[in-house]
Amino acid sequence: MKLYEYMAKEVMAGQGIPVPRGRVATTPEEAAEIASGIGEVAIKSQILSGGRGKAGGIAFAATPDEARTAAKRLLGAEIRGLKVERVLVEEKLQIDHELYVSITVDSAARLPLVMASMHGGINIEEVPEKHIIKQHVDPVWGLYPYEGRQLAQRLGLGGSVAKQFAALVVKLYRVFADNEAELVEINPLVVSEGRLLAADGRLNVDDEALFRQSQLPVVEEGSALERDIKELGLSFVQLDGDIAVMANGAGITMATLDIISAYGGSPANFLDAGGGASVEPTAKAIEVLLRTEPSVILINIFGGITRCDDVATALVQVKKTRGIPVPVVIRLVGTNEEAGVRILQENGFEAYSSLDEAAKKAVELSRAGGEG
Amino acid sequence: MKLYEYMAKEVMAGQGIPVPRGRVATTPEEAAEIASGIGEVAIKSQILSGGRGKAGGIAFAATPDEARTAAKRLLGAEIRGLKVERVLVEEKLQIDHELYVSITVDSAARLPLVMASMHGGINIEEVPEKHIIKQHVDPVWGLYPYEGRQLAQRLGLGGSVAKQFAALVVKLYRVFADNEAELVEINPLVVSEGRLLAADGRLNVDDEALFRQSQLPVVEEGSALERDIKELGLSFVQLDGDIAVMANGAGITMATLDIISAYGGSPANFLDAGGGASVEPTAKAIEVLLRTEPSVILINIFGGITRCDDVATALVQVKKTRGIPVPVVIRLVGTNEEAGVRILQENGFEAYSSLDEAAKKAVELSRAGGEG
Amino acid sequence: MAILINEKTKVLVQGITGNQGRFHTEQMLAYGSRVVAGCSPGKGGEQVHGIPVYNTVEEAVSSHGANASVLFVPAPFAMDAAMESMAAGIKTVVVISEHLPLHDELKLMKHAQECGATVVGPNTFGLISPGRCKMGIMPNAIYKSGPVGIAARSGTLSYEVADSLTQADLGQSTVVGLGGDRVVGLSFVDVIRLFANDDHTEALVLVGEIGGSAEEEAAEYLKTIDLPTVAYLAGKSAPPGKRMGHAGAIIERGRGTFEGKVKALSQAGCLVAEFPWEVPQLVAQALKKSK
Amino acid sequence: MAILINEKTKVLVQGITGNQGRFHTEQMLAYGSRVVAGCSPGKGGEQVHGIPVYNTVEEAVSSHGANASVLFVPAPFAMDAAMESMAAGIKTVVVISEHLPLHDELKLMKHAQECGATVVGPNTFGLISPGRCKMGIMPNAIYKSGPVGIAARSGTLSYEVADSLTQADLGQSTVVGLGGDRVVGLSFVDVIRLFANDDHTEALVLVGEIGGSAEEEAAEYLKTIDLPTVAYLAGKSAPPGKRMGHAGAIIERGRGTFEGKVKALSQAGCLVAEFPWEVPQLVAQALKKSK
Repeated sequence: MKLYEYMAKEVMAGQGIPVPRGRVATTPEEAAEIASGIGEVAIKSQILSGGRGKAGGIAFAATPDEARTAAKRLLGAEIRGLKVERVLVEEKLQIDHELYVSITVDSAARLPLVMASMHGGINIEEVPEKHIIKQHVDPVWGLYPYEGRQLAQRLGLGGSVAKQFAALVVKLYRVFADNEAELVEINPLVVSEGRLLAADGRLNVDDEALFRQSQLPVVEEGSALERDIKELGLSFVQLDGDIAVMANGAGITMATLDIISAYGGSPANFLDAGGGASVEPTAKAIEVLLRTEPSVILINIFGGITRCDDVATALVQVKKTRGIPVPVVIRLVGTNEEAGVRILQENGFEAYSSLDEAAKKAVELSRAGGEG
Repeated sequence: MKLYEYMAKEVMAGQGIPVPRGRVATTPEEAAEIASGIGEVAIKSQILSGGRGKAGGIAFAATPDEARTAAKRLLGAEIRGLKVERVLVEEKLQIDHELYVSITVDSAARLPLVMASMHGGINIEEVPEKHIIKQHVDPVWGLYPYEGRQLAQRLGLGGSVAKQFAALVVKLYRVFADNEAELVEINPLVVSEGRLLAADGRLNVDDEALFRQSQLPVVEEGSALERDIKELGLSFVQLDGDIAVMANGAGITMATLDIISAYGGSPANFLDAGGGASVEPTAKAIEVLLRTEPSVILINIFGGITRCDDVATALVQVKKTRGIPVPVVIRLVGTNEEAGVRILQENGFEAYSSLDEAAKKAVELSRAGGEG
Repeated sequence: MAILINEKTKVLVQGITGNQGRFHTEQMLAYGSRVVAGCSPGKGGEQVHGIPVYNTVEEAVSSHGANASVLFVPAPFAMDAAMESMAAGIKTVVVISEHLPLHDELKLMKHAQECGATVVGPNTFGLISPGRCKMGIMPNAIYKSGPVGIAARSGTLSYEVADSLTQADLGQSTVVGLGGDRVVGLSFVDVIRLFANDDHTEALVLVGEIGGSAEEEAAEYLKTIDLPTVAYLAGKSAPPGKRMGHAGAIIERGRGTFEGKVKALSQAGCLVAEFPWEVPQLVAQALKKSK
Repeated sequence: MAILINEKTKVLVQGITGNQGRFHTEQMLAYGSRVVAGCSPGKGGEQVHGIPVYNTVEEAVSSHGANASVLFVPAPFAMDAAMESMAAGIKTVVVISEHLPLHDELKLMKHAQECGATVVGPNTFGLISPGRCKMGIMPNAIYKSGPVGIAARSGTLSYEVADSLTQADLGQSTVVGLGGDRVVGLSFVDVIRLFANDDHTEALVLVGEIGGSAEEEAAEYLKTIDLPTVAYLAGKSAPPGKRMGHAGAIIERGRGTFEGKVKALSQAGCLVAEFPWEVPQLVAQALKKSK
């Protein structure tokens, strides 16, 4: 779960990390009022995407009137394809230097990783490797103040800013650990008149830990369809094409999409029905496919724990109860394959045993559908 | 810092440990009111001492009226030498079984230690060793649920009580770790109609950690004199005798008391003036000695970092500014010994170099003072 | 002719009394795995398919000498269960459970390292040394003993590949599921190292996917050894920034792309299949070439 | 002719720019200790008595090969400083600082164990190998090189004992201050083991006190070795339940009493002095007997 900038900064401030003075606003009036208490302000669109500045999502205002006007322009606008519902109104900082600091998980080392750079303000991917300081952290001991001081030293910081940086990175690690984050990032981390402040903030929380991170605000992402389906416990991603795809397992589902694409087709979604699903959940998954309004449905089942007869039964059930208005191509092999194929045939479905052929057929049907 | 039972239980309950329903009362009326909301109650004197039951510090009441009467009797009374200022009024439990559980620090192993026994309700020292289950805990990893289950298993618990115990001991470890305790103890831990509850609770917090345990209530212990002196940053314990003692270092101070006792004297206090104290702190420490109204003062200085001339100067300063109405015996050796001895002699003090002789002299003077 | 587990492995099933635990215990027994005990707190004394159940792993180990554990324990309790098995001295811990919190996984791997234990998973289909021992949820019917080692990030896709190899009479030494999460106990490199030291493994199949850098690291390592390797990678058509089922399968800020992985593996001399059904012929080709 | 530190020890002073750090650095230099560097975050580049100061221990170690560290760091920061020195590879860490939180001490000792480092203290006067190296706050004048090892729980009392030994011409191999806290890095047993393996230590003096069980454990261990030992214990007249200055010096629920300790040590063949000034004659007696 990704938090909005203003939420991330709130969590950081709660841990003692300095952030610019400011507040979130949902109306131009509110923005003007906040600005009147601050002076010169930045007005920042709250969307779950980077690159807001370049896309015109950040404005500056010297007076409350200007703040009102800028907020009016931003609120409701679409920035990078996302609708702006809130703006963060905060003091405009004098920026003397921009640093970068983040903590994420290094899968290869299986350890938390602190990255810091004297070159902040741009995407870290654009900073040359030699300008990035990296430091693994022991996930049980956490990050100690001396490690913060070492990082400051390695960055080449001195004096009060070094001290502030060392203290800040210790606090940032606490934000990372306490909220079970996948990523915390401050970019830019600015030096403003001798003070170090988080001018921007990202906090992405591990979805699997949300059940015990109830102190966090809830942010919903994805399309309405994706969110609905998430509630069913299915793993679903909406795509742009017209061939609805369901398979049992993340890897095979991805592979199925790849094969469709290789044959010139275009998948409508990623839907992993999971391994070992019984009739009811499978039927629900098929109903989900229909909601994407595809021209064809491709179901790819390699039955291991999943039983082919269960999948066939589910498909027949959906057909009988609500009807399936588009052609269905189903590849069905493995456990109870014979029973499954029989059920399909008895109900007017054709079953494939070759994934290759099934995929080709689905692409062919989608072209026909597109033309018809 | 020791917390009162009701405070300890509050902290435990905050961590999810079940405790009996109840509240603390400072007046008989309050006690009656609390009882009226509960039914049959226990009324427990809140003092920082064990053995309250045997000393008559716990009463039972079936009605609010009885609760009022019992609270009236207990409030203001002295139990085990301590004045009762509050009583805890809580539901009287049906006790089916009494267990014991505590977490403390094992100095020898340098690890937290969980102790548990099926024989609770009495002082753990009276429980035979073979009936006590012990388990060290890794201070960095903490206590894991499986370790709680192992403890339950080793205690011979089964069914729901085993489950409750395993969960409880994990929570108790969190109380221990989060509050930086020296000791947490539940005795008895009772089984009441299938439920496990903390019928009593102790929580002693490490004094050195109080600066960062600001969520805890503040409990003051010791005599008014001890508390005053604690604020001066001195290590002081009031004793029953008449020879006031000051030395520089905990070990040598204890040894000085021992030597006085061996020669038949009786020390008035333990006062460690610390190593390396300069004139002002030493003068303050000497003034503290006068507050115990002793018949003699014995000062024992082995000057290492502590400079003998500083101690002599401090003594002379106290004599001049406020007067010292009792004889002072001072043993002074080590750094700047000559200068110190000269200052003493110039101001009418006799300096000893032998601790043996100084202690004998102090005891002799105390006898003379006692007789005079 | 196998890595990590074999006919001598004495298997403990943690979470044996749950639905998944019961079902897969039956399947593992049917396959011939030596399942010696189960563990389910509070269910000690029961039996599942004739296998005795204990409250603690400690007891299961001391009573039956279990030396490997497979976990069917719900995510919030899985880390604790894995810690318990390692504390009891078990050195091979297969965590089938999915949805483990990331920070639990980090601590778990740290503990495994301290204990000198191997964690397979989490979020894995397990591992199987065909004809010898199965610890996992893969179908019993599709494997056959032979010279091909398989390491896979995803389950069903590896079944597809294993089945096609078996159909082509290319048996497997061991098939290892690394797990689909960001942090897993075994990397491709770890598994390749084990296969490289196994006298009976003559060729290797890597079933990878987008996200992370496990394939790139594998490619680096493959350059240093002499083991014919074929790879199939899923996720070529996946959009960046979207999590494709597996927590590990996400292309972040230009890292972990399909193209990058294919390039790295190809440069290391690895044959990369475009379709899963091409794997057997590439394995045969690689085996021939190396002889 | 010494344990733990000697003339080759390269000493780092952590917290060198504070009052205590400055004063004792001067004293240690005057004694002849090889103080090579100091560390004080934010003070890097300064000098104290001619000794260069660094921001991090890492730099001090890489620039000067410091291999032992002595800490004069305020309690809230002391654990971090000790962790830093161990992370930088220092294996002997002397924590003079007092008032460390107990739970910090527990974690610190765990870390020391993981690093294979020896922590002396916290709340210790340090240690000295007379004529070779001093890392601590004890007076320079009272020691003399010789065959008697001293391990003490309290500072000034050990000065009293060391001074009386020196007066009696009984020099010391090393004098170790264990520290007055409940949890310290070295126990009597640890130090006795070191002395027992030191060819030049011929007799041992333990300066103990009430509280804890360190003396009782020492007694058990003394039974297994052959080293003449004399003990003096403070706290005979202390009331139970009161903390006598040291956090460790408290008689709790009948444990850690003076009588129990005297009994255990006497049964182990240790001579127990009633007064501190009796120690030299008992040492002489023990040495004579053992020859």
